[in-house]
Amino acid sequence: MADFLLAASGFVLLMVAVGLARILRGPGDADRMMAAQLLGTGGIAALLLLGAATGEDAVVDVALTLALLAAFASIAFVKAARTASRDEAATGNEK
Amino acid sequence: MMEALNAGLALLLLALAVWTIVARDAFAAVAGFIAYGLLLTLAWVQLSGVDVALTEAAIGGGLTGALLIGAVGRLRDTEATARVERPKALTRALAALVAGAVTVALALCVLTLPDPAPTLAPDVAANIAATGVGNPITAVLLAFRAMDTLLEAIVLVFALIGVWSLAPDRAWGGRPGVRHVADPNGILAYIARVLPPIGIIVGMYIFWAGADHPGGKFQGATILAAMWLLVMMAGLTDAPPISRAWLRIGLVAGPLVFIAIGLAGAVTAGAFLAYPDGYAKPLIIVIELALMPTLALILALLLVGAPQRTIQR
Amino acid sequence: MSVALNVLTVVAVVAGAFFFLAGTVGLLRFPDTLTRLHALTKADNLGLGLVVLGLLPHVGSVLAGIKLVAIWLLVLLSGAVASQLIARATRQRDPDA
Amino acid sequence: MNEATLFALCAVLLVGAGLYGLIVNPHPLRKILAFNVVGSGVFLLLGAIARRGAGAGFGGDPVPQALLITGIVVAFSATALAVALLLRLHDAAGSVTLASEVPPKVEPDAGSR
Repeated sequence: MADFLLAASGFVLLMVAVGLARILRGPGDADRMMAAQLLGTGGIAALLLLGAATGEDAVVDVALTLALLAAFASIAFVKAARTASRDEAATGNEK
Repeated sequence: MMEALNAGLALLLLALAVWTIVARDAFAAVAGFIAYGLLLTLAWVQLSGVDVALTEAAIGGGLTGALLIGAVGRLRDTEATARVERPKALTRALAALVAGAVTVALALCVLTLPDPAPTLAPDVAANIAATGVGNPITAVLLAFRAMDTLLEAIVLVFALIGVWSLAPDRAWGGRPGVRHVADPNGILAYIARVLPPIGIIVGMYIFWAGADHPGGKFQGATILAAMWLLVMMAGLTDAPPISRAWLRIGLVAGPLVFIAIGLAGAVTAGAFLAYPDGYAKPLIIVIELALMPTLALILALLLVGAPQRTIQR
Repeated sequence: MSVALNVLTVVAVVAGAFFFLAGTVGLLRFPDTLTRLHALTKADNLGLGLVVLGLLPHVGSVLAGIKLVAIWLLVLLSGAVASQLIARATRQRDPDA
Repeated sequence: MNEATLFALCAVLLVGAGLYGLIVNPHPLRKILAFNVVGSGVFLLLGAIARRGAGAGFGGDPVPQALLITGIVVAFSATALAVALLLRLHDAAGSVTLASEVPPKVEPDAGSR
């Protein structure tokens, strides 16, 4: 069972990595904002599977912290992207 | 299986670090850095450092990411200018040479580390019973190396004083950072009302679990700080003016309690920061309870930044 | 009994992994930001939910089980909000998207 | 190769990559970012050393692990101070260049995005 959970953890991580390679390239900020979202969820899933495989119970607390802080980071991202686009509009450089 | 997973994790970390450095756009670089911080959390779990993983999850990805992305938003107009300053090929080659040399030297050190490795783990195991706490990291942070933790709290206060001292004269004493405006009935305001109660419970739980399981005041305080910042970002509240007396008292209360208990130890137990026999655990809890609000305030306000809004006198 | 629970774990985790795969394929193949956002949120909410479901039989205590479900609910909530905000930012920048 | 050696070598490469970025990237914010990569490399190296010191029932030596927690928090405060300095420089000077001669201002749209 442990090996199966480890393999699943590795698979989820691989999927996240491929997805990251796509969205970090852009083209827009919105795609990049998804990076935090994607890694938040995928990272939590990989972490939980890893914790179950190794029998480390405290990993669930790490995942809980990650869930809260990844949400916070995503929202900070959107706010920052908005600030930037408002500045561009103000200086007449909006694309 | 485990080896393959670890190797993949290490490769992914390296790829994201390289992306953070070579990405053309600062926004993309910071997006990569946040992903990097989240992955580092997994690496800490693999290295049996669950306490460190908790800290990294809270600070590395969350708070540092929000801090940097906020700065990117405000510095967007400077990026094109900086691109022109890109150093010449010769400078880049020299930089690569220096970085490569440092890497090789460090790698040689890593490969010649002594075996068996020196460790303090048996000493911690032998003395942990005297502290009454079950988590060895908490025992190190608040009993064996309490001086480090005290100085760290003072460093944080100094860092905040440093940030505040960048305020222009016209804004001194006023509210720090920018005023966030958002639709009070919008989705951002909604999440800022729903998430903080959950976050406060989780933060207190992580703090309380720290006595016997991974967790503790830093991680708990970071979660509380993030929740407060979320409410600020949604425009539901504003940062307090830095001249408020309650704020300034709150910022020094934690370190002062710590120092007072340390001095009391000098009288009753014979050394600064020593705990009398049998009182170690209650004293550790008092110190942690006093430090946590201070840490939450400082971490949040460090992220908010210097006062910059002109105050009407 | 434990065999049945193990089968549940394997089935749920494999299904969860499949949704992560589907999400990644969506990210790679879909043509624009809003459709990619759609692929991402569907995949990771269902994917994580199924992984959590699969791990539930293995937790040691009721508290740990509650925490697992709480993690999923938190991710659902924040994922829904973040994708709303991202989609709105995209529309404001480019109303035709 | 065990996980301590693997992540120690990964950490060494992170330090190298961060150092290169610190020297080469002209934008101060990117330098702060690169410095954080160097910092996390150093932390990871210390974490690998802590893992090597596992014993007495602990998965890693708790003393360096506690140092790491302190280090991560202090690194955050240093980053916050650096970012605040940078934003103040931007407000005061209108640019954030570190060059001794101020280059001509380039319109943000000059580069393709």
